[in-house]
Amino acid sequence: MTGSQVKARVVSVEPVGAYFLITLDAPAIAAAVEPGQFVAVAVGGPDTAMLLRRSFALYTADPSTGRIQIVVAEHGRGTAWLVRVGAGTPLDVVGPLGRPFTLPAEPGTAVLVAGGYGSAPMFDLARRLRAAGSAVHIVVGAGSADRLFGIDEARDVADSVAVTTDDGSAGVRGLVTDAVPALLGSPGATSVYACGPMAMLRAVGEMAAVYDVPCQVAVEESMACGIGVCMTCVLPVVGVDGRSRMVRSCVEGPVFDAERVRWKDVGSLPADVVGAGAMGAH
Amino acid sequence: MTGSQVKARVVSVEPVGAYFLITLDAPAIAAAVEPGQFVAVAVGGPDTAMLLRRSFALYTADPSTGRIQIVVAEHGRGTAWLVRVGAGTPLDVVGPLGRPFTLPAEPGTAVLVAGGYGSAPMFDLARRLRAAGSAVHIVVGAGSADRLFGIDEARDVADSVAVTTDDGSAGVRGLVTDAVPALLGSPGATSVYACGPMAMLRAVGEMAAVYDVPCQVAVEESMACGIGVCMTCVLPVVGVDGRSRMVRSCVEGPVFDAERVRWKDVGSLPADVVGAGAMGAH
Amino acid sequence: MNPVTIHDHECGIGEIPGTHTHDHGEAGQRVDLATTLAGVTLPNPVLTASGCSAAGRELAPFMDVSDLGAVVTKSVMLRPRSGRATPRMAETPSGMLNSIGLQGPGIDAFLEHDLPWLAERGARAVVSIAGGTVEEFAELARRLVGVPALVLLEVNISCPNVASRGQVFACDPLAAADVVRAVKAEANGVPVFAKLSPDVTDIVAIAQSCVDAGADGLSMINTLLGMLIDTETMRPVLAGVTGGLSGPAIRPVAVRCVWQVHAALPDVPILGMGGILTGLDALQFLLAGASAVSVGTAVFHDPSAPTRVLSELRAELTRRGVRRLSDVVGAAHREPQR
Amino acid sequence: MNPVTIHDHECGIGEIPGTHTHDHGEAGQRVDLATTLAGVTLPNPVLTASGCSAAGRELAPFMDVSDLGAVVTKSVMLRPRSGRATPRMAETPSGMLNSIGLQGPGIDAFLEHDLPWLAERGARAVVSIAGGTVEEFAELARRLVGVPALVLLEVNISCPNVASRGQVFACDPLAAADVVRAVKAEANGVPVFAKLSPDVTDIVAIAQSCVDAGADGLSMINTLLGMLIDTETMRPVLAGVTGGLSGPAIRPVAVRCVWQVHAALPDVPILGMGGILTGLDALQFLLAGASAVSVGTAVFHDPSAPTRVLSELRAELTRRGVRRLSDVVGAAHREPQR
Ligand SMILES: Cc1cc2nc3c(=O)[nH]c(=O)nc-3n(C[C@H](O)[C@H](O)[C@H](O)COP(=O)(O)OP(=O)(O)OC[C@H]3O[C@@H](n4cnc5c(N)ncnc54)[C@H](O)[C@@H]3O)c2cc1C
Ligand SMILES: Cc1cc2nc3c(=O)[nH]c(=O)nc-3n(C[C@H](O)[C@H](O)[C@H](O)COP(=O)(O)OP(=O)(O)OC[C@H]3O[C@@H](n4cnc5c(N)ncnc54)[C@H](O)[C@@H]3O)c2cc1C
Ligand SMILES: Cc1cc2nc3c(=O)[nH]c(=O)nc-3n(C[C@H](O)[C@H](O)[C@H](O)COP(=O)(O)O)c2cc1C
Ligand SMILES: Cc1cc2nc3c(=O)[nH]c(=O)nc-3n(C[C@H](O)[C@H](O)[C@H](O)COP(=O)(O)O)c2cc1C
Ligand code: FES
Ligand code: FES
Repeated sequence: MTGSQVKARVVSVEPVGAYFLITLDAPAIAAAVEPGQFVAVAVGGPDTAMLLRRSFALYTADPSTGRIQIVVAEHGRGTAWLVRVGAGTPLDVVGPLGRPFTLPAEPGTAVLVAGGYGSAPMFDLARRLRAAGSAVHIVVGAGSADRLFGIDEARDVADSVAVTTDDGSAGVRGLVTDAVPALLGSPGATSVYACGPMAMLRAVGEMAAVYDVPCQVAVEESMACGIGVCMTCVLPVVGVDGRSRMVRSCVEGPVFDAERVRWKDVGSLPADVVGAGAMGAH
Repeated sequence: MTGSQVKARVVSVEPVGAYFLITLDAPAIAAAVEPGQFVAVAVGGPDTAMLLRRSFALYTADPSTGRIQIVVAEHGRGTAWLVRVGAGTPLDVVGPLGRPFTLPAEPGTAVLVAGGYGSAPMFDLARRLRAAGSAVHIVVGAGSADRLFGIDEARDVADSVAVTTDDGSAGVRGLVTDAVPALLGSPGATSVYACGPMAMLRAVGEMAAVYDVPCQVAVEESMACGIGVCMTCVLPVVGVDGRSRMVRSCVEGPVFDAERVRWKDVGSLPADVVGAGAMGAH
Repeated sequence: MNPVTIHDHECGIGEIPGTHTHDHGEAGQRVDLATTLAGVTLPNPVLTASGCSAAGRELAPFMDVSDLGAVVTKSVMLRPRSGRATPRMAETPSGMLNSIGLQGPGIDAFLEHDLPWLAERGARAVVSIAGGTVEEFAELARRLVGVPALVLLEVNISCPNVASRGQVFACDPLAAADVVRAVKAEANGVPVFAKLSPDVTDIVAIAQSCVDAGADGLSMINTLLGMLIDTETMRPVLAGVTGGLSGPAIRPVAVRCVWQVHAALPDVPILGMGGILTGLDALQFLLAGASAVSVGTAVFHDPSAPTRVLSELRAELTRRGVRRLSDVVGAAHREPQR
Repeated sequence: MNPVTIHDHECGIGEIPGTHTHDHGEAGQRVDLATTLAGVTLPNPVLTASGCSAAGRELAPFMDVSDLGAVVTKSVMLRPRSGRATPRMAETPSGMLNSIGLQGPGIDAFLEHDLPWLAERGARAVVSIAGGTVEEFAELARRLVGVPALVLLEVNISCPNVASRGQVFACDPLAAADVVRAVKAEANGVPVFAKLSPDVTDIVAIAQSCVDAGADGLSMINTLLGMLIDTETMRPVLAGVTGGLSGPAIRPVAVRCVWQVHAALPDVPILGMGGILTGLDALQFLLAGASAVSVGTAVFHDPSAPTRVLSELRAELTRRGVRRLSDVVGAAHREPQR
């Protein structure tokens, strides 16, 4: 599950709408990626005050060229550095990390829901689903048109593509989740995959539950290590034994079955989580 | 004395032997430089872990183009960053700082002694001395030929140039100080100026004292602020009243009369320094 | 849920109206930055830090020091002091160590040369005093009360106590209280702030002890004791062996100290410091409970840091629609309104 | 005279033969890195740090953990523990804050799943134990003694003492001694190291107290208490409000603690840690008096940090012509030979 650590040369950094598409030379990583996995990138260069790696979902990974691509939104200091890094710079990258999306045992109809840069892992997933015989419907939403990533590619890899924006600057005005129930209901979706903000994942998961369709979500929790040693990236997840645990999203996720995530308890400590009782004492 | 703080665009960084010649666009600084003054440069870029500025003697300052130049030896982390900075990068530079060399009241014969990148401030000084009617003899020494800076230019601005290297790879094999006594003695030097390592400054100062020639030296103490507020850059200097004080080399130097510096006490706290008695108590 | 609300920015889903405070408020009215420290009103809450701006004069090329809340002068002692041998400083990750040893001209020269310069410019001076004995502190207070420019006394109790085998006053609640009491007895109404060291097991206990002894407020934090070893010479880098660690590296410790003391003593004004580089850093201290802040080591990185921090703070508060500085002081202790 | 000898490099004037140690020694013979901690000989002095490498298994893709001096496992408690709510971490300048709350599977699962994995690989385990009462610590020691892989017990006394209204054991010499004594009584010859907190007025006093109670050695330092306030939400970032500060930011404090304790108790072995990122950082701790080091937060920055630090350390010692590791341990306390 845990990947290798490489010095990946930056091939290019290209603005794509509000995002930056970063292409890296990383054969060891490109060789073994499955959709939903991510990389952890050291930022800031030598003598930086930024100690922690930043995580990014893998958008593409091509074993033949040895290249990988990530889609980066400039957010804080680390991404500000990353989107300005010059071609040729060696980046310290660890990956591929995390549990990927799993394909259904039987072909069927898959609905892929993505918010903002959350579409990054969806294209490869769509291709694999189609290769395995599933029909694929993609819903992509964002705040505005410049925050939609890969609409054209979505059309290539999916049977249908629905687009929403909050401000109506592209596709239908509204939330990405507005477009989901229709897809779940009528043609009879057999699986749902979602990547995007937590609130969206939760909403999609709840919809899928209503229609009784299995739903996998890729969550995005703050991660200090990305490799499972620090315990910072946890969220409460129900195990197969029915008991809830604080589970590491970097190694046991980032992909979870939506129905197992205790959405409303994320960011709190439910009393029935295994070991919560031991917290009271000290 | 204390200069201005500017965002100086990097015009170019060129390797020159073992050094790097860095040219900056800094009109506010270029307007007012005197030889021996320095600049303090913030290093490491945004989110760097390096908090303190690095100091560099001004090599050239051209009020007409608004450009200044410094000669940088790669030493530790800060200079490693600086010599790799891309053209166009805005550097935060404070300067000109410090007390410059003072020209003699009367024209005479000046001997300029430089070690390594210590030659940087000497060319402008030589020009000004000659413009004021003095004869100028330059002695430049370094460990090896690649650490001699500006020999050709020295020939342009001086009446004579002597070159030494430790390894004999250029000029005479030996220490720069080997070449000094001859110049002090026979033609009757009337002033000595030196810039380079502390051991060299001390040796030159002692030779000048033997020949009773006034000698100014530009010292290089570790500086946290460069503007006189932190008290880190001090050395024991005898004042006009004959009493020694721990004196800030950033604002009261870096140029000092050699005879006033208590060379053998640099790095210690002589008991007769003003206020040393108060240290014992706590 | 997450520490940062990136999700809201990325695709607008689940966005809660009004959470994007940083996009609004540009048109907000000007925030009133005036702050009060134990009855002393300062035009704004950004001060220099003792020992990091000398007595203000060297900052003149970079700012008008009267624009600052006040200038906190380098701790002055009775007699002139040479300070320690060099090296006196070393850079560390996001910080620095110093071991100056309180070099200074002594109170006479300070009164003759330094304070008048500040007074002439209409600047406010917080004078930091340091002594090796309780009596020295008292004597310094006596000499200072009534001089122009002085608005507040900061008592640097983070210096070694001669009577107590060099243990630092600030590390002992009783010794700290003795100094505060003695200074307070001489202060004649000038507010007295005790400057605390973070190198203690229980900073709240020291704070309480100083307040009980009459301190009108608390400055915190002084530097942390640290050291660096030169791996080439295999010896300590600093001539003084250990030194004080300052700069952004210590900011989380400083914010925690302010938070703890404000939680325990909410009515005691705090001058907060430790690693402030930006207006947002200053805001952290205010939110934790400081009524004003000192900008120290940042001056070495950027000589115009104090005024830059001030204008950044003004902009940030304006963006948030804050009207009065006092509205944010200690606000992180309160449950959010929304 | 200067903290750095750049002059010598720049023009070779005044160069003293033999001072350029860093240019020689490339051809030096291989340094013997073996180190002894209270009778336990480790093949080299580079260990992981408790809580920063789980129980070693996750490092397998990046190194062979048996190459390390030892793996220090995350502090284990008697019962499974959920840890705190998120956010549990925040980045700070050259450091980070964490407030995990000792999440872990409890001693049963640890003995069943974690230690055997290390034992199978021939790795040495330093097991860190934590409890809320003295009896819990003793019980953990009882459970651990004699299990394969275990070479040393590290007692994490930086956790809150249930009996003492949450005050941390490590901040009270008596409570710290009680824990050490109880663990020692069960340890049956396994060396016991007490892990100290830097958040105390006098770390030497705590160290002395632990040694008097039977500690065979000391691990230092644990994290410093810090906090961060989110200037957008105006609330503490961490769900636990305060957290532990680690990383290079705290290195000068850690080196100082090791230095002070080694100066006072030169015969007590020290496992040093706090902000080690490179081999030279590790060397600083050895020179200050540590016989071995733990690499903690650096693993988050670079998962191969422990083995990288080890090879960098080997190279640096070789370059200096050092034959045996013990030659540099505490060397910064001795006047240089030359
Ligand atoms: C599994 C995973 C996949 C991700 N995929 C992508 C992607 O494909 N494209 C993309 O643009 N971003 C992605 N992110 C989010 C990305 O990691 C953050 O935007 C980035 O860490 C922010 O760093 P910063 O230095 O700019 O922000 P700062 O706010 O300065 O970061 C400070 C600290 O907070 C953490 N942090 C801040 N925001 C987030 C966040 N949203 N999620 C997790 N940690 C955060 C940082 O990692 C850092 O440790 C992903 C995150 C995770 C966990
Ligand atoms: C007045 C003055 C003029 C100088 N002129 C020049 C010049 O023209 N060309 C040039 O190459 N160098 C010059 N130096 C030296 C230059 O400042 C140092 O080489 C540089 O600071 C080293 O920084 P670093 O980050 O590479 O080294 P590091 O060792 O990583 O620096 C760590 C800290 O030590 C300080 N430091 C290290 N070496 C020196 C040193 N030799 N002098 C002062 N501080 C030091 C740094 O400023 C920094 O604060 C001058 C120094 C002074 C004080
Ligand atoms: C070089 C230097 C000298 C200092 N001198 C004093 C002093 O004389 N008196 C004092 O109370 N604090 C002194 N301090 C501590 C600062 O005032 C401040 O409390 C500390 O540095 C933390 O703030 P900062 O991180 O913003 O610098 C000094 C700090 C530095 C770096
Ligand atoms: C995320 C995290 C978890 C930690 N957990 C523990 C722990 O369980 N037990 C312990 O003794 N120390 C724990 N520590 C402290 C480290 O072992 C170490 O003492 C400290 O972080 C300083 O070293 P560093 O700067 O190399 O990380 C933890 C540190 C971090 C960052
Ligand atoms: S990020 Fe460290 S355990 Fe998941
Ligand atoms: S460098 Fe700060 S006073 Fe000279």
